[in-house]
Amino acid sequence: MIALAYWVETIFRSLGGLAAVLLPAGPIVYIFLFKMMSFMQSRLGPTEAGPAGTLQLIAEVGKWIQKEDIFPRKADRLVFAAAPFVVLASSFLLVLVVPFGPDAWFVNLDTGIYFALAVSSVSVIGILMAGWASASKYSMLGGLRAAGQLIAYELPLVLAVMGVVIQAGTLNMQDIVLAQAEGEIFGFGGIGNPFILTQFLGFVIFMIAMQAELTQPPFDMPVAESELVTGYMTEYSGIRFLLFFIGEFATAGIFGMIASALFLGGWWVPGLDPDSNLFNILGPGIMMAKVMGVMFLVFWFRFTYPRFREDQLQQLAWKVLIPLSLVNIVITGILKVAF
Amino acid sequence: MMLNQFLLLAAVLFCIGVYGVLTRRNGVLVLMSVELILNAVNINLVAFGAFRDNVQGDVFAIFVIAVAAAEVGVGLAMVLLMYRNRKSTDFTELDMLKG
Amino acid sequence: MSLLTLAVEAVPKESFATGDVSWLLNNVWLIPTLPALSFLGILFFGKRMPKGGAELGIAAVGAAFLLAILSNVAWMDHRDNYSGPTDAGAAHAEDDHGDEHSEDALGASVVIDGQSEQVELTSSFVEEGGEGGHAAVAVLNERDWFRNGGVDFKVGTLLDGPSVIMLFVVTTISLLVHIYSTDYVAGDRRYTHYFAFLSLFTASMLGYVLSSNILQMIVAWELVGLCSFALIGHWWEEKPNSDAALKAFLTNRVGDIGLLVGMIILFFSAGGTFDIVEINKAVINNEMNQTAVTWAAISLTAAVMSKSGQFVLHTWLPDAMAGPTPVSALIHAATLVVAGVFMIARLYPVFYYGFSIPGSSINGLALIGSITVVFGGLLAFVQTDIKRVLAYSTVSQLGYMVLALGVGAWTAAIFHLFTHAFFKAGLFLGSGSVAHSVHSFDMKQDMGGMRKFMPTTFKTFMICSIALAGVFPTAGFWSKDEILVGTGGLGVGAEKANGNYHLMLIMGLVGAMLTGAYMTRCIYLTFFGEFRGHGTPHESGKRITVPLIILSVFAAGAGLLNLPPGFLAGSASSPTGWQERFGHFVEPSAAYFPAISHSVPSWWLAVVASVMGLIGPAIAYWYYFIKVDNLSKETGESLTELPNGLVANNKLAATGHAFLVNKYYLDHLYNDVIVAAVKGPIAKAAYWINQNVLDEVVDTAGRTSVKAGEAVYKHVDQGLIEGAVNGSGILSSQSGQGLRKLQTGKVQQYAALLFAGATILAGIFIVLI
Amino acid sequence: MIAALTLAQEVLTRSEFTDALPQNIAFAIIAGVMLFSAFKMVTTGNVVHAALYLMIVLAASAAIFILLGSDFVGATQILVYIGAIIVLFLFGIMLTKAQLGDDDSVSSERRGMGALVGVLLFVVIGFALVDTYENIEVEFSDPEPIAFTPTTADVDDLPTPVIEALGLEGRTGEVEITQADFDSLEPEVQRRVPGAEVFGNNKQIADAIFSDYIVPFEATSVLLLAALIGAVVVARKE
Repeated sequence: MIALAYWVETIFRSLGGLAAVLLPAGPIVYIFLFKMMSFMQSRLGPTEAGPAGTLQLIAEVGKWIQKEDIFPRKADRLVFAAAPFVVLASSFLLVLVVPFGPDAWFVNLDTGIYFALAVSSVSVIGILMAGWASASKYSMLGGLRAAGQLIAYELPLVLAVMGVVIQAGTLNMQDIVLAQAEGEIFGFGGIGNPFILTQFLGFVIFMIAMQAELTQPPFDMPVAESELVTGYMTEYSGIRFLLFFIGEFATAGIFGMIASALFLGGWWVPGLDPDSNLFNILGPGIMMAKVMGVMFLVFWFRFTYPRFREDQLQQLAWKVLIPLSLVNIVITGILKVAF
Repeated sequence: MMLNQFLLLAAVLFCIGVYGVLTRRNGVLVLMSVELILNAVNINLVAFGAFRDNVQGDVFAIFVIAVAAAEVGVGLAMVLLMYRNRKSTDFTELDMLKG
Repeated sequence: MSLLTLAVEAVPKESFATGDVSWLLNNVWLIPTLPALSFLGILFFGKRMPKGGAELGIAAVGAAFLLAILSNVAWMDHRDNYSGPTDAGAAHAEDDHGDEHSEDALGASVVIDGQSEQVELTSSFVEEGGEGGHAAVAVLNERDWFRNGGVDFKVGTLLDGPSVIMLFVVTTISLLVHIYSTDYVAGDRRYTHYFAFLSLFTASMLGYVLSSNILQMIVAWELVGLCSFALIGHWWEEKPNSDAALKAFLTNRVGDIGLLVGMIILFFSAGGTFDIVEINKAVINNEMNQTAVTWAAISLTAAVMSKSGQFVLHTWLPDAMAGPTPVSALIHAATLVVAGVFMIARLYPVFYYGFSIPGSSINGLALIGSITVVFGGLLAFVQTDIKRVLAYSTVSQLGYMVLALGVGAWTAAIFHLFTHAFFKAGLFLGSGSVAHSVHSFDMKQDMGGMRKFMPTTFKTFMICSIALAGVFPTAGFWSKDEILVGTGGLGVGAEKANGNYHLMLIMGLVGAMLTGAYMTRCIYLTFFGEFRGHGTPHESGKRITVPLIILSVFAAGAGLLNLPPGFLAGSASSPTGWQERFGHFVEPSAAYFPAISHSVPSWWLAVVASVMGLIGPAIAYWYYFIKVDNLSKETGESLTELPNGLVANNKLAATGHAFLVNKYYLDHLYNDVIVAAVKGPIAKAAYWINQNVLDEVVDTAGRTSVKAGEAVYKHVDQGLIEGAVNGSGILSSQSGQGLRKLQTGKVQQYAALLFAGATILAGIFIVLI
Repeated sequence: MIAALTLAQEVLTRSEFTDALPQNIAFAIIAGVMLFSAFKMVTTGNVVHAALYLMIVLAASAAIFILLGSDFVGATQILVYIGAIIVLFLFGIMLTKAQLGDDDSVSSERRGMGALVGVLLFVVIGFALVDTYENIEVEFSDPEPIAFTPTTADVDDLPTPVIEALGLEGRTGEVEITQADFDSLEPEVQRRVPGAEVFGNNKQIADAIFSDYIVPFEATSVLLLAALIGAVVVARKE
């Protein structure tokens, strides 16, 4: 590695963080929200702007930016204005701990995944702020629903990760990836141990909880268009709505990164030495491919299932996912001690 | 870094918390001020832990955080009960003990 | 690897006897774990199983039973053939361990290696034991549970003679009770719940007998109590049942105070260890304060009295009959009530030296035991409920065990526990079989002549009763005889090894007489005469009779396991002979046990005991089978007693009878005297003091002040300038108003004053220092 | 102006500030934000604003924890306080009355008394602190001490950086790694050596909680359960 001055390195890492948050959001929206959804619903999707509608995204962004930034008259202006940034801040904090290669990380925190799970809950505050400050009943209801849902699914999310943490024996994301690269499945080390194989239950719970955390259908009660007119975002327009939108899909991308780092081996692919410098170059690309894979699953579910009722949604979290993840932890613990 | 800068920061925070507890009329706000006080204590614990180079401070800070969570849960439940019974969360109205 | 490697690892594992200790003996934790798992399984999935969870319970207990048998076999082999390295190192290793962990004041550097939990402490204690000189090796397996304040809390299994035999007894009885229950409580609305608790009961008792430290013992002890509470109150919708459950639970709590106090004394005086072996060694090596040991023994005796139903705290036991009969069998034969006896056996050195058992002629344990023998037996005569007869019989028999332990006949006590388990379980299950068919437990109203309807039950009940009465050569004869011999009261020379417990011998003999008599009465009322109930009783099904047959076989033959020396051919204590086989099998190593003395059996004592044991039945036979029976035939009714017998004619006898019927008025003592004393007189006394003393004081003060006021008015007020008086009045009024403002009732103002006061005090403190 | 700059320069060149300048700058920013928010929290007339200011205070103290090297406490602070307690507060406020705009009735008239007590308290505490802990430096030791037990390992299983640093290229079979070998490695590589164990903040806290403080830990969990039940009982509608 080339040794860089501390501040140069810091600037590079900061720019990298910005890129890691914002770059995946565009392809995710275009590929999945525009094209895949259209395909699944036997539509064409955008075709006019650019080849196969690739520039549609740019057009949309331009449209949102030039629209008027409206504040409702009775709104609490400061909180109303700050809310989208709080949501976005959560995404930026989340990406900090994700590793993209043996040396390509932003912050190599020892608390890694624990920190990520902690800051992921910050977005709840932003949503509650938005819901309250809009001075609208729909927004308020949406905000409260969102908060209730996020709290309920935070638990299975954390507990599902526990299995991985127990198996890897560390909270550090970089070490979790290395543990997968150097791991063995009951003595067979040919393909390492991507934790999706030994933690499949954890992976499934993580994916469901993640879907709910992202308020993607079928868990989109908080923004249910038909009932709440997009919930806490009702009163937002222009650039602030865009920020919420970016926040939503950027967070989706980052959760995809975390999922792939925890369960799919992160920047590493079986068969290559995890210490090779090659991964510093290839790592981000490999991550991106895995993120797209995870995102495909998320959006596949999004387009396939109808919305849950509020009580069904809470029941799924408290009565199914949490007990299951506890069982998963117990089994993992026993196996960890036994082997 | 000096130890005292953390301790004094915590002291200021503590005093602000005390001011809040003494002057706020709304029950929820009093609870929040109590959280300030607990947080000041946590800063002290962690600072002393760093100063003495061990993790005991961290451990007790974690216990304090857990206890604070319990305290808020029960406290808010009581405020909610008060609101339900008196349609108000004003602490100054709770003066049935006056002489 | 860790910064600080634990000392456990530093001790090479090879120095412990792991090599030729059988795998099973090192892993006996499996035996309690199986029923514990089945408890969870039944709890969560029982209702969805085809047989409501019973099959899971039976399977788990059955597997535990097989493992228990295998471990008994392994133990025999181990006991006779162990030749590995002897102990020594083990205890020291643990000591080092403790020292190594001496706390760093800042606590930063003590780091436990992640691997250390997997390090297994295995050690064996080998000492020369018994007369034969064979090695007696206890197998100890311990692991760290947690540590706090420099004290290690461990979990583990201590496997030696008494625990291995208890494994056999508990699993056998429990398995039979499980099978029996599938018929007995079939169709019950809490069928699944019943089997779940049966499993937990078994698991706790198995865990109890395997405990390697007293803390674990307490936990298991309380678990046993909890399960008994749940099972006695199984039909809690009826008030008496839930009352009985509460009574059992609360009476046991009384003893638990003693248990906790005793255990705490032991913990501290043994130098901060919970380990049973360590504590026993400390007592034996005279490392503990004698007074502390005595007090520990007294406190623990209180626990034994409540748990094992010894006299004055036995009252809950007959009430506990409210539970389903199989539960009673389990409680009385193998689990709850023997827990106390087992605790004495386990911590025997504490009692042995605490009560100075060797060489004295009376001590607390022996006295309580002997009183219980007689008084429990007497109570059995006046019961009409068949289960209550058996319950008081249990009380009496438990008295024998405590008596035996009290006079130093350790082996005899364990042997009696062993044999009693079988015949008492058989009797309870038999009574349940009868009751199942007549739907009542009342011998006088709903039974009689049952031998015609239930031949199998009758035969097994008879065999078990004979065993209980101690008739040669059934199990009860051998164990009871050994206890009586152990009192040493009539022996000479070497036979007096355990002191001169004359009184206990006499009480024991009286108890033997009573036992036969009340069982005769019970059998007559139940099985002879004419049927007095309703409907047509019929023999119970196979699931009930087969356990009865098995138990009666044990009841008849179990005594042969421990024939006294010189009875048949073969050398004493030889591993190949029959004599003292049981004692050889169960007696623990001398390393943590006092040397158990064996009294030489005397032939004529056996004869005296047998005669005594037959006099009682003979009188009862004459009364019931001849007098009552004849009268019944004359009158044509099925009588249960002579209409103008002793009780009706003799005032003294009537008084005695009433005394017995009212259970020595103990319940009255507890409910009416103690509770009422608190309720009535003490409250009245307090009221009187309040009225007469306090009021008087206040009144006097008031009158005095009135007088003083008058005087002041006369002499001062009139003499002073009115303006000054008015001024002072206004002043005090205003100061009162001013002070009143402090009492705003506003919490925050109080808080402000609190903070301000604390701050000022802290400021003064800082300035001064 | 010049005097102010001179003063600033003088303050900034004092050794206790220059020793850890970035940390001190960070501390100043965090402390400033924290105290401002705390002050606003106890004075604002809007309950929701107060909760949000409290969130900023708590986030700032999480930053202080991380500054002090206690990552784990910082993350716990965020997870519990911001993720749960603040959300609970906001829920509580919004369920009772979530007024928009200021509400003057949230503070009582006795502000002078409160301020007096607060200032008095600060004077006493501050005096005691300055008196006792003057000029005491917080020194940070290695945050992640690495323990090592000499082992043998198969070269094929060793990570590449270890092989390179120990010069084992081309070797096969078992090699012995000694303490001297270990000491010659960079910390980044040391943690990858078989037989090495990193004792980071997390591990130390975990060890402390689950050995020396297991009883307080269990007591805390019982307390949480009791609080959970208590809260449900108190707040439940009949």
